[in-house]
Amino acid sequence: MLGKTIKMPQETVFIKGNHAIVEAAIDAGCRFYAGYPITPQNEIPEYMSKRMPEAGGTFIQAESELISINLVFGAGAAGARAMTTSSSPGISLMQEGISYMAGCEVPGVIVNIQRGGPGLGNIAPSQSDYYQAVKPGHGDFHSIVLAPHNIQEMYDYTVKAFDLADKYRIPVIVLSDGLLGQLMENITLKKDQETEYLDMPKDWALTGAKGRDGQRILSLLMRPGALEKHNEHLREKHRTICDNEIQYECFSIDDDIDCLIVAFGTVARISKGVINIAKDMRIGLFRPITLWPFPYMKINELSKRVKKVFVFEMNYGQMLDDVKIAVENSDKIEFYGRTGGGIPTQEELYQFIKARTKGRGY
Amino acid sequence: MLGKTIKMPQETVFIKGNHAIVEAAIDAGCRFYAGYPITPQNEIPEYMSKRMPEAGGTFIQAESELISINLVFGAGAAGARAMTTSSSPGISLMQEGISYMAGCEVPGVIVNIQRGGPGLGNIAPSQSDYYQAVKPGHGDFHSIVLAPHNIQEMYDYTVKAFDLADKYRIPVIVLSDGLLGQLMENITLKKDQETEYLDMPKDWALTGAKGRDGQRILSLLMRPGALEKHNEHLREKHRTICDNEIQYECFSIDDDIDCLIVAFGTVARISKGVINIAKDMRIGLFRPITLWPFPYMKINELSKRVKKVFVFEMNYGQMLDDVKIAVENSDKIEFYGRTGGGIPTQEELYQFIKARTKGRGY
Amino acid sequence: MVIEKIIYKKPESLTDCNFTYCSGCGHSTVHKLIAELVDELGIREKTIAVAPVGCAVFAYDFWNFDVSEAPHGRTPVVATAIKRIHPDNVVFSYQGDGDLVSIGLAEIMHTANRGENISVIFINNTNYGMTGGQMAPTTLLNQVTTTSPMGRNSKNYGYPIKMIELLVSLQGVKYLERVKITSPASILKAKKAIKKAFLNQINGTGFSMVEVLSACPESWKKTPREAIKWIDEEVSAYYPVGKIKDIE
Amino acid sequence: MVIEKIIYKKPESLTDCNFTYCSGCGHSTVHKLIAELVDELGIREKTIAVAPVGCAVFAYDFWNFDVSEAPHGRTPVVATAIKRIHPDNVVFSYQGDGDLVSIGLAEIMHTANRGENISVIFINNTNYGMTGGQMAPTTLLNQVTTTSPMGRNSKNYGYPIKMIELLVSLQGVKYLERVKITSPASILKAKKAIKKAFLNQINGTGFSMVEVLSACPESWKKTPREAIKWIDEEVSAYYPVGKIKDIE
Amino acid sequence: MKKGKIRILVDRCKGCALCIDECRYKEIKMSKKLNNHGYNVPEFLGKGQCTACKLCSIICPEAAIEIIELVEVEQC
Amino acid sequence: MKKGKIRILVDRCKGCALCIDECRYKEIKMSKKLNNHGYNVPEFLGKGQCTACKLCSIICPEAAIEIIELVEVEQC
Amino acid sequence: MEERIIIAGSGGQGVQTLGFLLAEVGMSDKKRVTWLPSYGAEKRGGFSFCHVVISDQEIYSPYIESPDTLLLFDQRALNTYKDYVLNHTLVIENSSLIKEDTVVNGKKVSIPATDIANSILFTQAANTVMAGAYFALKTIFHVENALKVMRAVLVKKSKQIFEKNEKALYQGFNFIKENYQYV
Amino acid sequence: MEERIIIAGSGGQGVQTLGFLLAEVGMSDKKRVTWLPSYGAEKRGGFSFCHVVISDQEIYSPYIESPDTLLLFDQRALNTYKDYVLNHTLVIENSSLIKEDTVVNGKKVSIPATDIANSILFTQAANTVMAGAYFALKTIFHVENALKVMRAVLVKKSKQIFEKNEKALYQGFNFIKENYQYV
Ligand SMILES: Cc1ncc(C[n+]2csc(CCOP(=O)(O)OP(=O)(O)O)c2C)c(N)n1
Ligand SMILES: Cc1ncc(C[n+]2csc(CCOP(=O)(O)OP(=O)(O)O)c2C)c(N)n1
Ligand code: SF4
Ligand code: SF4
Ligand code: SF4
Ligand code: SF4
Ligand code: SF4
Ligand code: SF4
Ligand SMILES: [Mg+2]
Ligand SMILES: [Mg+2]
Repeated sequence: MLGKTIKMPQETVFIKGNHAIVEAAIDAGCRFYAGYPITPQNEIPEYMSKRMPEAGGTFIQAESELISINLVFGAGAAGARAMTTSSSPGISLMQEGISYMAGCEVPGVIVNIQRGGPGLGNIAPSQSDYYQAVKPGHGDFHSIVLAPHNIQEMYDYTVKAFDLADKYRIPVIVLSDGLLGQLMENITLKKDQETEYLDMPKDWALTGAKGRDGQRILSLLMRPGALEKHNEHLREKHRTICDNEIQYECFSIDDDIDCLIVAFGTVARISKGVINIAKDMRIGLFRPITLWPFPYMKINELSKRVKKVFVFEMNYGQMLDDVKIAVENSDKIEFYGRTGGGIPTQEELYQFIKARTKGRGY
Repeated sequence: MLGKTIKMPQETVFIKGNHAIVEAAIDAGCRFYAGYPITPQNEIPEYMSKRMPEAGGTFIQAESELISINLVFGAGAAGARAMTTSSSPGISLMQEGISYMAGCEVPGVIVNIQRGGPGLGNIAPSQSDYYQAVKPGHGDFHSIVLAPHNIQEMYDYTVKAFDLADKYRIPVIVLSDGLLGQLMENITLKKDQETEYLDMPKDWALTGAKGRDGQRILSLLMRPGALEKHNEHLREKHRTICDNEIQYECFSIDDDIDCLIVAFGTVARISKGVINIAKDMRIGLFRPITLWPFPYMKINELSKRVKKVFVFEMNYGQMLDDVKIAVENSDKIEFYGRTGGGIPTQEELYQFIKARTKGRGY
Repeated sequence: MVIEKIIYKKPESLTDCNFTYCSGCGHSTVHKLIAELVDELGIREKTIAVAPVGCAVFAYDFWNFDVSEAPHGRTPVVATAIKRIHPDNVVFSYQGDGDLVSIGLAEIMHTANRGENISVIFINNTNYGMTGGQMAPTTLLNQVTTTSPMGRNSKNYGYPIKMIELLVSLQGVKYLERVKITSPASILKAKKAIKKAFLNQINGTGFSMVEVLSACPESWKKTPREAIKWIDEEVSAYYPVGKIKDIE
Repeated sequence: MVIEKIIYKKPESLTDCNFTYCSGCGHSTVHKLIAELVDELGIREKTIAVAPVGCAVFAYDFWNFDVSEAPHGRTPVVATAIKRIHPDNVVFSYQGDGDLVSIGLAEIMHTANRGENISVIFINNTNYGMTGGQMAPTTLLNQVTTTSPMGRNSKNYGYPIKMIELLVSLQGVKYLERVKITSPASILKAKKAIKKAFLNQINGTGFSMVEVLSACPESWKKTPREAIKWIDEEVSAYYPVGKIKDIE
Repeated sequence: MKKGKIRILVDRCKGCALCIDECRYKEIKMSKKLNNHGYNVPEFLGKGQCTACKLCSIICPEAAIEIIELVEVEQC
Repeated sequence: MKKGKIRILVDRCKGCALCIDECRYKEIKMSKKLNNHGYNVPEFLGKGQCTACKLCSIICPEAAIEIIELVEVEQC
Repeated sequence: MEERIIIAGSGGQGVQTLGFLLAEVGMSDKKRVTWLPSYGAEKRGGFSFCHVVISDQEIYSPYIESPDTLLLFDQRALNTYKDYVLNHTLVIENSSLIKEDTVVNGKKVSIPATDIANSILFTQAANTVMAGAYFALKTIFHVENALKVMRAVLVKKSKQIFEKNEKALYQGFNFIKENYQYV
Repeated sequence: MEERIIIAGSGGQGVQTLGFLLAEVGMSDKKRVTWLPSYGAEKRGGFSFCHVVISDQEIYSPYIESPDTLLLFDQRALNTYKDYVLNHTLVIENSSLIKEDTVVNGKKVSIPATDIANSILFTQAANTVMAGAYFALKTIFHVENALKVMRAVLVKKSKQIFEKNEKALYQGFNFIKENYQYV
């Protein structure tokens, strides 16, 4: 079978992004997976159908994305580490369920291998689900959103997603795309690693009321003020996460850069290539890894040191909103986006920077 | 029956917000409605079940929100003016369908009588679906979002929603809330009014290929570059809408205001009351009526003239993102939000302004 | 000497919170029966219920065992996952007819078809009680509701769905019975049916569902007595009670 | 003298675009049959099809009459609305087994139960063709797919759903027939069944569905010939062909 | 015939009156009392005819009726 | 017995070979030709045995076979 | 003139109907009016309230935090709203169902509305009794106006019901006139 | 060293397999490697391509816009990618299926890969013939290395298939050595 993982010496493997997600989940102690086919993430349920039974866990091929997300809700409520995966239209169908998970504080991991939209769109890579990941469905809530940019990170951040989900009792979204899902690359697996929060006791989980009163997983709070109080609790949690969990990468950012690129995921990777070829310009890349919580402060700080802030995305400017919030001076911001599955090339980004800086790199 | 509309002299009626939506739809020529019960919008399908057959149209009680939105998709594709209504969790379930409508350029009206979330939340009024209305589901698209703040506008902007939907072949969301849905107020109906675009020819609609080749309603564009081209077309349309359709109200904004309140819907109404009692301060209210397209420029301009910009919402700061984008100087912005169904009172908003301006109103 | 022996009292598996359902509501009766059974089977410490969105969403206030919420209609899906994670617990979904037959139709059918080893208690009161008495797929022909002001007509809304008859052909389904709760005798039968659904699960037999024809005096605009009479005369005429499938 | 009379050629209701389905794919055959029928009934100018998400999403490239897309599984819902708006047109949904039996199960059942006057052409190829051959609710027991590498087992995934048998009890449903397309004779029968579904709609009879057992040589990893044989020997053994319901 | 009596948990009762219909000895009757939730509640008459047959408690939706059997025991 | 011939629309054909099995007169045979889409296509042999029975076109998924009846007419 | 009224009690006591009546009376007087019910839970005997604003000018917030008038039907209503009472607030309480009165501010008036309604053998009319009391206390509207509105609505249903309500209205009105001098 | 390769043709021609082989050869040489397939449509005989990058350093963009090498299997592939050819690009084209060659830039090499494969009675091996040509032209890898990788994979399946592929590989290799001097 093409795209089959190849084991390499020294615990490294040549592996497809979608397969790395599977291995990560299993290594992180996930023993419950539910998913429904959709390109370009089909390798995940396919490979899971083999790997999960081997690992002694439950694989359910859900009959829809609604069933997927609600299986994850139930498994999470029962205390298990659970995951589902899909791609853009399927993720839209999960919006109600994700809001319930957030409201009920049920942990779980949702992987989105984004494709072109709107509607059925196409199956090419895209980043146009930034909005629905970061500014989510009904109610005041947030999921933690992690954006890997290579296959090693597809693995690492999927592992981390489970830890964060349990630590904060929150849904965690791994926001990837079709390119990273399909790409094969060498990575290092950390087989059977102990994740930090794997053995965290979950007294809130439903396991049967042994020696105690019954307990509940719920989000309905009808008594006056009760829901607001609950939301304040959620907000406190959100603040803690903002204080502690922001992650990003600074690439080639030194004291005398003129331009800053802000990009995540696949486009961040391509942007590194741009910096690599743009020897004539002093450009740094700021790559948010957590899209929520978003590193506003760091971007704000960096933006003051440069003449231009370039935002590159595979959409029409969704993260752009957050960069605008972070950057005080909107005149500095230049946006370039490809959409509908278009992948920006190093060359076109390079030319764009050149054009917007009169060739001087700023 | 309580809450029944009372006819008044001079074409005015004392009417419930939810009923005004129904009358507006019928007056705007909507002859297809599908909806599923959910509090606090139940009066809409209930009243529709009576009014729509009277008007000779189709009322379908959908068996779910997925069915609702897809019935609207089908009716819209067939060239009809069609509407569905729901409240927050139900709207989350429509995210895929709305993305399809946008992708396929099928017009239609979606009314959201928002309630508290996340999850099941409660049935009290809320504005915490701003995100999913304005920064929507998968793919690069926008719906036009209209935010009425009284019952007259519930009527007027529902009528307008149908016009905008047809004019631009786009989904239009009327973003209201449980308070406005339940509230009764005197308004003027414009019975059987001619809406501007009611008779607009719809050659793109599916009516049978009489004397022509078959035509398609679709959003799948697999050929390389085709989806990106389509998205560029959508973006052009978005730009036209941004240029032509922004609506807002300036209330009590004169040359020497010190503070600007930015608020929409119910909270804007309460903010007017605040201004009314805050005789000791010079405050104006800017009320976006179109939440998408958002009046960034106007807010930017006004913000330069004041010392403080207060953003008030019934959520934890969702429109706040857009105000931050609009306002250059983030230090000016002060946010106060109630959530989970909490309604801010005039008094608490007044006190908040006072506290943040050391009692001076700025 | 005469001593007083209490031979019936409120079951242990009920909390001290009074039911908040309307007077004469069938949910109360079924909640009570379930609590009695959980006591009798001694499974309070391993029972996990999944409450629906519907009037019975408040079930978690009343049962003193573990209860999860579920998004509207997804109730059996949440129950499936919990059971798969805790196969030794007793997991049941409790669902109204809006939840189970309308928005959750796909979910119940797929759960049944997968033959999940859970019990489903299905409360059919022929309308959406919680949202104010709208028409459901189970509403009888000509029944007036807030969204069928002229009575349900088959031309626009089809015929009331008989869920049990629909599920019967699925091989994964092991036990189906329809009961009513209009008299002490029928209540005892209902209890027996629910017990069987629980025992099936405990014995690993597989998917079991009991449909309870249940009064909603509030939406029906009837007194509790009239409501019960209407079930005996009209509702159970369309939805015949009895055991429809039983595979050991 | 001998003159040449063309007695069969590509129907007018097909565009000049070649089918892009795999060699031996059942979708091609059924597309062709539908186009022939639309020609024969003279309804090209009033036919509106709703294409599914699935391999047949591309149907709109091939039929020269109006076609709408629909979100995955919501196909009959879109068809319902179109029919309600244009009651004099001929509206049909065309759906795969993933679309109709899996994600769209609630939609097809509610549409059928409402007795919508549309025709449904249901292409059962026992897997998700478009996404690469995963297991569907219709996949046969022991059938190997990309998500059932050891073959489908009933313990975890239940039994293949017989859609026709499931719909038969709904009163709103007027006509149900299962056909195959493995030989000229069976193809002619299939054509007759689809014609009947169209005529039922034209005559206002109501909801009609034809299930076509259809080859997916690509996912089955079979040649077209082997695929047809497998349908004759295995698939139709589980899914018996024939008219199951016919109410005038 | 067993002898018994019942105790109505007044604040659980919702006055549905179903228990009244069920008692063939007419040992339960609607009273004029309102409970804390505003429901008109029935009362047990205690005419001595109650057989602890439980029918009233079985029909009671609210689990609001306790059944007490009065057991004659030898004094010792 | 009618007489006929067929015309294979080579670029619609996908070489599934089902038509070959169907012709009881073996008038169709796989050729060595590849069409523009790379499919190996069959050819009509024209042995004069074709009866225009249409079976090949009925089984053809691609609507790639045209059937032509050869009708004898009186010269006039 | 702006009159902001909160009415509170339990489902079934006629709280919403009373609010609606006041709104209609306001309208019949060509005022602007808003009526905001609580919704969703009252049918289960739960807490029920509504906010009515009657005004000469545009009504900004239909949601009331500082009521001019509070009409309280039972103990729970009083407990919930006692902190809303400001110095200028008029509190009309149904003393039949309110036993512990902890309200300190405002102008307070007690009327045994349920008992009065029972005395005319029409328990459901407690709300009309309260209405009568309101019209006796707040002179912005004429009680006759209210009667006209009630007639228009109720007579359609049943003359008898209208007459009972009329009686209840006047008994409430007169109770105040007789027992409270300062009005 | 960074070698960026695009391979293109139609589903069924072994485009993905060839890319995968090159990636494996790169890895066996301890390089960093990325392999990016096209996905979704190729099984329907559609357009098929893949991007392979082999490098000593971190690979930034796995998506290739300026290929070092283009391996083109048929006319459609050539038409699609002709504008990607830069001066330094090596184009290897399957002349059995490419008739109109409009490529102007780059270094171009033609090999009748399908015909060669047919000649050893194994049409499917056209991709291995192309591989042989590639190894003859780009000296960063040894053809023996490729053989080793192929053996590891194919021998498991069938010795015969491996041997046919070995033959195809060398025929491709030798065709270049014999026909192109400048290599
Ligand atoms: C997605 C979604 N849609 C709609 C609702 C509103 N809703 C709440 S309960 C209910 C119906 C309840 O009816 P049923 O299941 O029959 O329960 P009953 O109250 O009759 O016991 C509905 C439609 C919701 N909460 N979520
Ligand atoms: C919401 C959503 N989920 C999943 C998909 C991916 N998807 C596309 S086609 C398909 C299944 C097609 O199977 P079937 O309906 O049997 O049609 P076939 O291709 O077999 O004819 C799926 C799951 C999608 N496009 N949208
Ligand atoms: S509305 Fe009906 S189902 Fe709900 S609590 Fe009341 S009687 Fe019971
Ligand atoms: S994958 Fe299967 S269903 Fe899809 S086109 Fe190919 S043969 Fe037909
Ligand atoms: S136990 Fe039996 S006899 Fe006694 S009160 Fe109840 S119903 Fe009557
Ligand atoms: S049956 Fe129970 S709830 Fe009903 S009146 Fe009797 S005691 Fe009260
Ligand atoms: S028409 Fe009949 S006889 Fe002629 S080629 Fe076709 S199958 Fe053979
Ligand atoms: S049946 Fe049609 S597609 Fe198949 S080989 Fe014959 S002509 Fe070609
Ligand atoms: Mg119900
Ligand atoms: Mg299929």
